[in-house]
Amino acid sequence: MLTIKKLTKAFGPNVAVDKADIQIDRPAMIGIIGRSGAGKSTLLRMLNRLSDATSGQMIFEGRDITGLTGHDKRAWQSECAMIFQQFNLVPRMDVVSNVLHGTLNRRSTLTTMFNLFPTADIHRAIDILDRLGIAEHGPKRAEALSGGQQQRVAIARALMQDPKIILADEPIASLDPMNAQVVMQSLRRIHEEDGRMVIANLHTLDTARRYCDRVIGMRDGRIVFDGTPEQLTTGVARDIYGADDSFNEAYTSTEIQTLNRVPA
Amino acid sequence: MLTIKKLTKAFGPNVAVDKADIQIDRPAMIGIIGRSGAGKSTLLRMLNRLSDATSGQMIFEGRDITGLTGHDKRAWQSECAMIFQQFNLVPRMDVVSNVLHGTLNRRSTLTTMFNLFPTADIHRAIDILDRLGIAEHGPKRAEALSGGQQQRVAIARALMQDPKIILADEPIASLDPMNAQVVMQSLRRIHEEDGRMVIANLHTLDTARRYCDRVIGMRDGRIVFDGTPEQLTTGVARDIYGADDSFNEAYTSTEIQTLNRVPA
Amino acid sequence: EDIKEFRIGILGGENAQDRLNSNECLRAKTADLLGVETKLFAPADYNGVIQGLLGGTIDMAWLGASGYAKTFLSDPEAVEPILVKVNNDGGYGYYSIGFARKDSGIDSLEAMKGKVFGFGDPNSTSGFLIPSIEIPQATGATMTSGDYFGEVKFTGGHEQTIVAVYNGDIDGGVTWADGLGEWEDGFNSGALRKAVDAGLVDMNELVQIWKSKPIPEGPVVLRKSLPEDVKLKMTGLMASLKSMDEECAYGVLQGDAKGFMPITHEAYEVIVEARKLKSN
Amino acid sequence: MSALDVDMIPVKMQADALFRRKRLVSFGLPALVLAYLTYIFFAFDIPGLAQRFEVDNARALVADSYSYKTHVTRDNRSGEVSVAIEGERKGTYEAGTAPDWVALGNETLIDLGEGHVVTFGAENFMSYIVPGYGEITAQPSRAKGVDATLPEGDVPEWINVSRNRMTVTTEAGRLTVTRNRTEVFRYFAGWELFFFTLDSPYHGLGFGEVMARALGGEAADIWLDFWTNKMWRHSDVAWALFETILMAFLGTMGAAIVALPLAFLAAKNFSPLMAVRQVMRRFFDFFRGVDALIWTIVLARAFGPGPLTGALAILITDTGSFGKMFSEALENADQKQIEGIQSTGANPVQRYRFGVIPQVTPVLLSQILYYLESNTRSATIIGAITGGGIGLLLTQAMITQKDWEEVAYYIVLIILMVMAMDWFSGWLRRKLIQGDEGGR
Amino acid sequence: MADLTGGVGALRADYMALTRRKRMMDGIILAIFVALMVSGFMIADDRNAGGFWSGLHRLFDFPKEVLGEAVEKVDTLPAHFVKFFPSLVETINIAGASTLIGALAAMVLSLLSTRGMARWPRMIPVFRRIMDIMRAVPEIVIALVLIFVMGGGPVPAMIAIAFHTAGALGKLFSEVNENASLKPVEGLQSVGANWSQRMILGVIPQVSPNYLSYALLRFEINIRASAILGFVGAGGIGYELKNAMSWGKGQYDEAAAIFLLLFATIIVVDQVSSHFRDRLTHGKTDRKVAA
Ligand SMILES: Nc1ncnc2c1ncn2[C@@H]1O[C@H](COP(=O)(O)OP(=O)(O)OP(=O)(O)O)[C@@H](O)[C@H]1O
Ligand SMILES: Nc1ncnc2c1ncn2[C@@H]1O[C@H](COP(=O)(O)OP(=O)(O)OP(=O)(O)O)[C@@H](O)[C@H]1O
Ligand SMILES: [Mg+2]
Ligand SMILES: [Mg+2]
Repeated sequence: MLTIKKLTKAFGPNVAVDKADIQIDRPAMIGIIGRSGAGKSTLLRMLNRLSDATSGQMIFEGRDITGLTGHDKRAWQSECAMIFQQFNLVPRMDVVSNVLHGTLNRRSTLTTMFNLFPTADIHRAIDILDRLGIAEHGPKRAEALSGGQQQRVAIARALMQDPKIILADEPIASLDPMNAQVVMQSLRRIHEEDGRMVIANLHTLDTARRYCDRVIGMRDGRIVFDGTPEQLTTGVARDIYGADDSFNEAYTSTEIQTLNRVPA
Repeated sequence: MLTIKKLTKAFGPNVAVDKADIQIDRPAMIGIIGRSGAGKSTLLRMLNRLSDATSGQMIFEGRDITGLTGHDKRAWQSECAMIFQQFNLVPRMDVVSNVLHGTLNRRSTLTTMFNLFPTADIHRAIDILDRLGIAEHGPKRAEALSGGQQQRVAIARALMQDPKIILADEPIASLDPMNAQVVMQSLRRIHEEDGRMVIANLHTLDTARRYCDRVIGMRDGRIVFDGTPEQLTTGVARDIYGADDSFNEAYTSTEIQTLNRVPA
Repeated sequence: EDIKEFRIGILGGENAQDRLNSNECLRAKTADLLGVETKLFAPADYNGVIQGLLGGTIDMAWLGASGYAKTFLSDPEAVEPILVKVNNDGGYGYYSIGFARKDSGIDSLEAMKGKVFGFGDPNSTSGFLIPSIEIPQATGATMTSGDYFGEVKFTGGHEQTIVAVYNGDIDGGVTWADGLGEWEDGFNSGALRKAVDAGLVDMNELVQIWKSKPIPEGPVVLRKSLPEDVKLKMTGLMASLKSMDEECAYGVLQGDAKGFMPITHEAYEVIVEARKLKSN
Repeated sequence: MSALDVDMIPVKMQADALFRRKRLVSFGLPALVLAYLTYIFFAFDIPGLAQRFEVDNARALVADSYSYKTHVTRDNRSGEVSVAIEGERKGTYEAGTAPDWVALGNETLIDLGEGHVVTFGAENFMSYIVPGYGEITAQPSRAKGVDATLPEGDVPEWINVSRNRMTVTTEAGRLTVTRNRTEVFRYFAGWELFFFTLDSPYHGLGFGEVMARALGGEAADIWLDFWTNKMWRHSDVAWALFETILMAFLGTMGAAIVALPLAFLAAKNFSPLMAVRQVMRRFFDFFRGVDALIWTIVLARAFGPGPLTGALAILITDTGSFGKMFSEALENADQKQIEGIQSTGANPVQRYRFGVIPQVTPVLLSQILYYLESNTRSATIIGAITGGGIGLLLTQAMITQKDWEEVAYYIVLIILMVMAMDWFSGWLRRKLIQGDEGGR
Repeated sequence: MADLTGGVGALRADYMALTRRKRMMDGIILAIFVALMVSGFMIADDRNAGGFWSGLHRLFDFPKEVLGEAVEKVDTLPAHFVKFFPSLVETINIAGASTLIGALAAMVLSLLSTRGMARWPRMIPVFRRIMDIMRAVPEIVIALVLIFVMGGGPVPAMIAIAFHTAGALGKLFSEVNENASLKPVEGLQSVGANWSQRMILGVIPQVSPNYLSYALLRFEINIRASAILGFVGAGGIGYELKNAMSWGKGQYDEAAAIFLLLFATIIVVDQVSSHFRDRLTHGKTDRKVAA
């Protein structure tokens, strides 16, 4: 389904992603872990074609997406939704409009200029918001929402794209534990109910263990682990995070632990 | 030495200081406490003649200072230095210049216009800064200093005035416990070594108890307590702060408690 | 009382620097004669020089007749005319010429009825004052827009009028010419001739539709409050300029001319009256 | 699930309403703009304008701004032939001399290039051979006019002939014949005599040679010949540029000096009396509202034409602008610093000096420097109308409507001058505001 | 203790040296500035026809003359107001249309020249230079050239002012853009939105209040500019004012009437626009920038 071959990204002399090979056969929920600077974000941004690969190939359903440009590139982006750590919504616009932005690739500039989104789309946007439990905030400005709500708007926008893949770059890093749980559960549900592939960068081991079918570990741009959550032992984690024996898994998981203390 | 008689200040219908009577016979270190809005700042500001009294009298060393105007008023202000909660320095000017502002009253307008302070004054300013332990920051801009350092610059400016009285309006309210201690100790040392009168508004009981010879309590503009720190019992404090039985002294002293935990 | 400096104002029509340059010799002669520093000023329009004369910041200038009248009307004690330029034919007059584009079919004032008519500068004698009095006499109607002409405009100056007519922005306009020589050349001198020489217009494309009575050339004026001996010296200098220095006179007189001759205020009383008439 | 759908109906209707509103706005705004522009389109008679647009003028302007023409003129009364660059006296070749494409003699042969040849024959006769067309001849005389003979066929558009005048315009040049004169123009690219005029020994020398001579000790002469070039007057132009900048500088700085004390009177927190403040504000509005140009006219009576008048006009207008902006800056001044100074017994002047000036300096400085740049442009305009400086040169060159190369030159100079001032004021701003450690 | 005083001694010396240096720098800068001002004034005074001091007492001559006549014929003023109102409308229209067109162009130019938003990032310096040049050209230059090419009237003025406005606003707009968050833009990019969609939805909503505020400020400036261009034949109230003014005595009542109209307009627009600008940038620090 998705094949990544020797994908490399260099910023000058600095290699952010180093000959990454990933092979995914069926829609799965995949977590990518690794310490800061490991190249997680860079990998996802290349997949979404927000940045260009230095070398290597990405093939999705037989189609090479590495070198797409212009219209084709944008069409690919619309199939491959991205969710950001900082949500990247348009803060001054209302929630429904933000969700409708998911359809931009299908609409002409003129349509967007005059806000001519079809009523059907508007209704679908509200249905999606409802599915994520925030439909009643539809008319509010995005900036008026809490972080967790904003992230769900971002997910709604992604769903609005009706994508084959959802990429999520540390979707819960700016959220408090309560909201983090809601967002991760939403992503999981989308994966399970719609059968969409979800690839999420995560910075806590136990989130990855809890929600993902498969975990990929990166270190210094290279993929150093690829397996099921069960295979992700403390030893392996130590390897990924490049920590010595004093490594304590809790260092990477403050938030979910806190979550566990909060009455659900 | 300083006699305050029926001093009153009304802002419209609002009486901020209500017939205050205070009699001080020898240079002492006096703390004024009271909850927010009790009239502490207003009292000090009247003493420094930053604002005018509505009625009543202030007599210092036999001279009535209540009605001074123009040159006489400014001369009085130079004898009676004021230290503010927010330091009120000129942030863009260097520390020594800020200290030199203490001599403005003695210098002609023309020389000061061009920043021409006598070398002797500059040397004295640096000596004072040295006494307060911040001489090495002399050439820096005031804004580049930490809060505690800035407050010490303000004290240096006050000392530069060579005043008979130093008024301090909540001098440690914007400081962290470490800096608060340094500043209070500086004030105490000035009082003890130079024999200057110091009147300080304080918002924590234990600071007042620790550093002052005499404590005055204000409530709703009236003076409701005047005595030694020992006389300041919890009951009296409850009275000053207008609190009910649930009053806990700790409520007013978070900072110094923290201070006690810091290794001195 | 003595003067400390002498200031000469020069009117427009040519490149400012060229104007200053062609009068530079006059400046030098004046400085020699009077023994004081002499300066030239070339403001952009008539009004600049007139304000200078009125305010006492300019001592001598060569004005247009209408400009002189304006100065006189503002303050009769400000300046006095001393000399006037004499043409090669001995006269000291020139003409206001009305013209239009040939292909517009307009060949007379009658044909201009309902059309757009353009004046030059309001302070110009030939570009406004005289035509604004003589044309109504010819047409029997006022110059108000919509009365006889469809619209009446100021173009700002002679050059602009010519270009505006040539471009068809306006249907007809007035400008000045000496009335000598051939129409095809744009007469011997005047604004039309300059435009032809510059290659701006082709006179074949234009026709004359009106010509005024002779207009007196504007006077060289001196500020009245100047000391008598200064006035005398300057009058003498200007009057003998042509005989003293031909080249210099060519520059100062803006072309070939016989020289200057004395003139007094009386010669301009008609113009003053005309101007009074035009003030509301 | 269906209950949920029902729940959603009001939300959806709300959203529909929202989008209807948004659409109205997003259609309404552009529609308003469009309506206004349509109104302007007709109010300003743009269709009529398109008709009046003089392509020829535009072409002449553009062509002239990067090229020049040399006139070869025969006076048909005296028979004298003269050659002059741009037809100007100061560009005239000495009698008996001519550029190499003109052969003087009994017959004057003028080679316009590409086979175009004009001949001034005896008895005022002239002929023009146009390749691909034929020979045009004319015999101007007082009696018979121009008397032109053209090749067979229709008269082409580029020939305009009447009894008394003929004009021929080709790519190679232009010819006009009237009874009095026969004149040929040949066009060349570049700005004529930009460096040296004809009478200079350095005219026509290559750059290398001039440099070599300069090194050979003639530098001063070369510079003098260039600097006093009669055609381009580099020294006068430089002086005019200086005068323009001088007006801007004096006006801006003078205004700042005048406005600062007045701004205190107009600031809420410093003005002694409400009435004083109101009066000051209205004064500022007045000074600002009347444009500098109108002040120039008012001042011209008192001070006459010249740069001082322009500078004073800018000074007056900007006193209004600065007064307003400074007093706003003062109103935003931090009261705490002032109180700190006041508490030491400082008098009011000292209070302003130390409590106010240091904190408003960066704001004021940056505003003053912004204005310095913008006033350079204003000074150009003021100069154009009365004052002097480069603006006057520009408008005058434009009014004569022939020296477009000079116009182009002045425009380039003005743009460079304004950009230089922009850069300079930006540099100074960065320098002064970041670099004043310790404040002043 | 001796050590300590030695330390203070060193500090004193350092500080004195610093102070001396600063005083000297201040002194030099002040001296240069004063010298520039004084010599500049003297040069200007010398180059002027009339001197400053000798002309000072005549400062009010001209206003007196104008006002004298205006007061004398005060009953004609209302008629003049009516007569010149259409010209005033034309002047306002020139300003309005040119601000509108200039602002639209400035918007595009500024987006094209802001890092992170530019359509062609390599062209950023090119668009910046274009804006610099557009800003540097005084309106009158373009107006005069256009008047030559297409005759007098409002259009040359409109084009000239719009041209300059595009450059001036473009610079201000791009400063605004630089402070705008790029996050929404990236978010829109990730859904496959094209450039214009990213700009319209991601940038414009963030920056429009500031844009509007600057455009209003520019409108004030442009009213004045369009009145001035009337002086060189570009129509509108400036043309009428110039004719009345330069005719002189006899039409000063007209000049006064036109002047009052123009002045009132400027004040009204100024007040209204500063009111709206205050509201638009409410709470934010409004950096007023020169023309
Ligand atoms: N635009 C860029 N220019 C230069 N270097 C970059 C850029 N973006 C990322 N890098 C570098 O690439 C490497 C990988 O960065 P990346 O953001 O992908 O890491 P990450 O695993 O997402 O880390 P984090 O958890 O902090 O987000 C880092 O060394 C980073 O400094
Ligand atoms: N300038 C003023 N105008 C009107 N009322 C004022 C003014 N300054 C103080 N007051 C009022 O006077 C009363 C006393 O104020 P003051 O600042 O002296 O209290 P305080 O004891 O210093 O309180 P805090 O601890 O909050 O500083 C308050 O009710 C306050 O609202
Ligand atoms: Mg990352
Ligand atoms: Mg207080």
